[in-house]
Amino acid sequence: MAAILDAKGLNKSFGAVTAAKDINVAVEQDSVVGLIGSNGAGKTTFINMVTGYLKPTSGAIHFDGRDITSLSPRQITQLGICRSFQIPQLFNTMTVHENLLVGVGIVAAAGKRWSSDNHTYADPSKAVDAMLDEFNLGAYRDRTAGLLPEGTRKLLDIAMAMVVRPRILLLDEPTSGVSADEKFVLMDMVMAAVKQHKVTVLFVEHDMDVVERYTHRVLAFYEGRIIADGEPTDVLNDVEVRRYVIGGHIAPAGAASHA
Amino acid sequence: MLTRLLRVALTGLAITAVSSAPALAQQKTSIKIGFVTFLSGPASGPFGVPAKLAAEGIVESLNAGKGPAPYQIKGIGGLPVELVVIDEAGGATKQVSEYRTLVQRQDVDVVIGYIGSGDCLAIAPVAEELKKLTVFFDCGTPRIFEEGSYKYVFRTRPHATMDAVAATMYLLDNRPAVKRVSGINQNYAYGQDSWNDFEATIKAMKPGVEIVTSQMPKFGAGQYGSEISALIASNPDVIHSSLWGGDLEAFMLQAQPRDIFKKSQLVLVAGEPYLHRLPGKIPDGTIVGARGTNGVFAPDSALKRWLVATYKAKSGGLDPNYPAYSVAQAILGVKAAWEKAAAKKIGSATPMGAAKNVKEEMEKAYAPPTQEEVIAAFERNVFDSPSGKVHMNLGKGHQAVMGTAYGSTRFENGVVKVGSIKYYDADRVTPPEGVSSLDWIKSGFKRTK
Amino acid sequence: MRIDRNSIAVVLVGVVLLALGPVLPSWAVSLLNVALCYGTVVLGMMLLMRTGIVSFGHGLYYCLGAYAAGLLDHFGKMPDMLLMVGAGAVTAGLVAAVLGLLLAKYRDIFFAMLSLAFSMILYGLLVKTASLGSTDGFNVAAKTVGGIVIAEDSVRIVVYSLAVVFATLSAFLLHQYLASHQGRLAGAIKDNELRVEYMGASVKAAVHRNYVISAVLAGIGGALMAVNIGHIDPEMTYWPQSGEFVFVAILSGTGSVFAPLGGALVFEAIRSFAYEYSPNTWQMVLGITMLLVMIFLPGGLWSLFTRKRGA
Amino acid sequence: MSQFIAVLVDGIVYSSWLFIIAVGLTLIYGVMKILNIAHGSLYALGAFTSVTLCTMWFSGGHDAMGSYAMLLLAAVLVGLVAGPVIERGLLQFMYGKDEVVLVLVTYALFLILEDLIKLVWGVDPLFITGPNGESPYSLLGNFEVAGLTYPNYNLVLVGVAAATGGALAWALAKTRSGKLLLAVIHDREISAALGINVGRTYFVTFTIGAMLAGVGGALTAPTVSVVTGMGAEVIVLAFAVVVIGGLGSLPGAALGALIVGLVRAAAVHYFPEVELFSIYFVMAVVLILRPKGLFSGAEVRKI
Repeated sequence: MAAILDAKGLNKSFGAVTAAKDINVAVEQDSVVGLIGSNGAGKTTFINMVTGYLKPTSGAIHFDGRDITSLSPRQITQLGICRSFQIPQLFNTMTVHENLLVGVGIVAAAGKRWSSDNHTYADPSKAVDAMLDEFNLGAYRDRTAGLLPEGTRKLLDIAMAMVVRPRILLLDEPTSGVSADEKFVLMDMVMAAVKQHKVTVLFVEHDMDVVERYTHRVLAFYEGRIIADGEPTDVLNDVEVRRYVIGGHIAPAGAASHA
Repeated sequence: MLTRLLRVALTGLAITAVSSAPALAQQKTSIKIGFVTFLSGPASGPFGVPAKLAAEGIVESLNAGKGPAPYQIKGIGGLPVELVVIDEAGGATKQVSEYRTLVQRQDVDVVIGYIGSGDCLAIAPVAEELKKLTVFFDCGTPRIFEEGSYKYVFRTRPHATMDAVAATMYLLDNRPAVKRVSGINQNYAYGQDSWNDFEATIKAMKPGVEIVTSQMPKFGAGQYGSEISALIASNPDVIHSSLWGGDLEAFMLQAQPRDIFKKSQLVLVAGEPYLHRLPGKIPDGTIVGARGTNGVFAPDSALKRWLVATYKAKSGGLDPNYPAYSVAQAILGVKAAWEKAAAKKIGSATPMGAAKNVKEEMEKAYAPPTQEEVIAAFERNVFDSPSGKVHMNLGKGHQAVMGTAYGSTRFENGVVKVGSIKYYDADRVTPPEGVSSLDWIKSGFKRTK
Repeated sequence: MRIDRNSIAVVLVGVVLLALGPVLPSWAVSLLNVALCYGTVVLGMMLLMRTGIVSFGHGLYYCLGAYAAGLLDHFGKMPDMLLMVGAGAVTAGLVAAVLGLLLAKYRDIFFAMLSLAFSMILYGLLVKTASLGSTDGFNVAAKTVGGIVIAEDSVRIVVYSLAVVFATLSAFLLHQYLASHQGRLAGAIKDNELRVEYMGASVKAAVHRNYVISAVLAGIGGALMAVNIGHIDPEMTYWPQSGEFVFVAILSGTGSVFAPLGGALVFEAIRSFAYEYSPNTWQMVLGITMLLVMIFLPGGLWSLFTRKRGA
Repeated sequence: MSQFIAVLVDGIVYSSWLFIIAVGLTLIYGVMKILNIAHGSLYALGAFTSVTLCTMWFSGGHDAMGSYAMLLLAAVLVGLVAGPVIERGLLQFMYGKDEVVLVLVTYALFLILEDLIKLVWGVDPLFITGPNGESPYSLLGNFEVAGLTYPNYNLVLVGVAAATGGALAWALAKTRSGKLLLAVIHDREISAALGINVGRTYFVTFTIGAMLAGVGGALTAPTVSVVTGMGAEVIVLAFAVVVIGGLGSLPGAALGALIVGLVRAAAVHYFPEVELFSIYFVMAVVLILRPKGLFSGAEVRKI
């Protein structure tokens, strides 16, 4: 099976600091990939490069066979790669319903100009309500996004990425700031939605229980490099990974999100 | 609760604002004059407020019946005059709205006002539309009656073309050898017109003069260091300037220490109101004008003495300068027309005994004249003002014509005096009816079409 | 097209205003007329503010609209009111389409300042143009509407009625736009531009589009004002005029398309009465009013009418 | 050649004047993020106060040289009275609001102050003159360059501008309170978290800013006729200067003033026709090429 996402030889440096060093990753369609590593290891840099927020210093990224290295976040989103954020990026003065309606509207207004997939929303408002049900956000439908509890904000942030119908979804620490007992509820919901819409997922996660439970494959980052890549059980038991990643600083469950 | 109160109040305000009707017309017991002049902004000090003080003083004096001959009748036609004063600041758009308010909400009988030429241009057609007698007392642009023809609009001061024409005549009389001419004028319509008129006139009267520089600083700029350097560097024989107000004073304060006037003759076409304010700062021999025979140029008369006394009492001892003379001219112009109309009515009333309804006829004859009658009397009227006789000769009888005068300054005993005054008849300095100012200048000042 | 409560209300207000025209005292009609022209410009300011940007140079389009209308009369000898308003809208829209290419990248105070610079350049150009009367400007009069000659005694009512039609039509269309997918992006951009891009929409294109729309509204307002006042001058693009538009927009609030129209009326009423009853201190009256609104009603006057819903 | 020298001299004198007015504006913006339109009113207040104090000084029959002290006193008075009153009485309730709202707050303040000045001083243009026509403008004599005479007072302007700029730069770089101020300029929230009293910093900054506006007005007073509305004319010019230089940047204000001053002087000497909009043209060009002005740090948003 051909890789849907193929990153080759990615390097990224900020002056003297190297944030990514010779990253080579090929992700297959419908897989769920976990990204682990301590803070500053290069996970978010990787996501930022794939989604166009940062341009790699060298290397290339292909999506579905197409070179997307130099495209803007908007163009990449339109092709079908979408993301969530460590700090939820919401429309804080709008209601939850309106937050999603913006996305539905963008897709509806774009019509067929977007990706090969032809998503249209016949009834935008109903489509949003369906989405709210899917993510169990119905109760918050008319609440102002800026006033939501953190866990709900995380969920809405992910829903906003899903609403534009991506083929690849990148989640940056989806469970940070979410209490321990809610983590699995949240991830179950996300994974169900992902499965239903046949979306390939990459997510950054510090909680190894979450990683182990949901991923097919794990990439371990350390100082900008990928030091291990494989089945979750293999990677999590890797000596280097245990020393540099899991033994290192890993956010305990329930800790607040960190930059 | 508070919110609701506010909301109710606001809605109420909006409704009253839109629906309260002006008081019902009653028996005429006074004449209400809407008076529009600058109360704020740069023109308020030199023109606006002196004009307001003059208007108030004149109205008080007239209401008390203290006007000299031929204006002894109390108020206007025996009715006391009431002033409604409005600020002219804010631009033509706002002034048109305010004018409508004056006429429609305040229900004034006459509007006297407007210093800014743009305001006058904008108001004239509205006056025509609202059919309200409107007298411009100070604005100078010749465009008003050159571009339009109005029934309800009068201007009791001559337009600005004569400033430049008479200035050139005076200059050439005194310094026939001028070759290098320069100017510093504000970059707005009046400054540009004033310079263009002067440039055209001097080129027409003395072919071969060279324009060495024309500086056009922004209105209200305040800092003229660079302009003064540029003027000095161009080594002119003459510096023409229509600067006024704070700009003129700033220019003089900055120019005077820089020895610029030792070589160059300064001509201030609108310099008269500042002479008393700038003792020692105006070089001797500066040519000054007052946009007509106003202020120091006004010939002595009972009317002039009356205006001086009235204005001094109102302003705390200052002599009136040309805005005050302009106001006097406007108010007296209206008074003269009104009383002439009233007299005509009484004069032409059916002789007693000949009419069936003597009482009604008499009442009609002695009722205040209608606006139409006042306008008929105003057109082509000739009346006395503190500056001399005013002829409403141009603009089909709506535009005043007067002579003008220029003189040279002399600093004596701490005051600036004006001597060597020369008077110029209206005919020599004003284009005839139907000819635009610039065309007239370029035609070589022809008297007929 | 969405027919909701507010759309119907806009139409109703328009009808009521039209009906009031012949009934109200003439000064009230003038006041309303000025407020409607002004309000149309402020509708555009509202759209910009909803997008999260503020222009300190919108007088540029107000003035361009007025001069486009004026030149049709002055040089084109086509004093048709519909043509004039159309010319104002098109001229403003075209210039905004070009300048918007540059401005769409700017935000905050920099957007405000660059737009201010553009408006002041137009001011300088007009002041230098003696053939257009320099600072004195020139007079404008509309003589026909759609080719039909206006009878002399009905000019005011026709001008007023057309102002009502254009202002309410603008409000109606803007309301439709704001409720559309494209229009909803305005608020999204104000809240979070990054997310808008990550949802696949171009922030720059949306800002540019909204800027052009607001310029067209300002152009319409300027043309209407030119016909209403009968005179135009470069003061219309001088910075205090642009400042006043921001002032009225803040006074009004951005909650609804009614806010700018109502706010403009309140502003005009306050200003007019302040001129009349406090000729020496009308600026102070305006300044204090504005401070009070900003302190006690940060959402503008419109928040008086919506507060209950939020509670 | 002599004309070129004249452009330089005129330009530098004008730049100095602009810098004195603009530096307070940029300081207040840098620290408080308020683009203070009322800066123009404070400038006017400085000028009017100077006229009053100098007139009192002259009418008291004192030595004319003392009028310079009166100018200084006027600036200090404006700073110490108007600054605190405005900051404590109004602005402190507005912090945290949107930048544009803050601009409008100062615009409202500007309208109020314009009328207040009118109520206190009237609408007549005023200028400083002693019983025998002495003025601080001409007391110091003249100098000559390239055949042009300039009053030495112009050198005072250049000197004060250089001293003000130098003193501020030194204070920011070397003194403790200057460094604290820089911290607040850099990041208000972190500074507050580190225990810097941001409120007090604002208070002091606004007072100094107001004083600088007062200095501008006081130094201008002897050269012009002090007239209502003078603040409005100056404020947009000062905006152009600080925007060209980069809002909140001290060297930016200096460079902006220099550019505007020289461009204007060149326009007056060589192309008087375009003087009216030369400044806005430069402003537009600079903003197009450098969207945040000449001196501005790049901001990176972390996600």
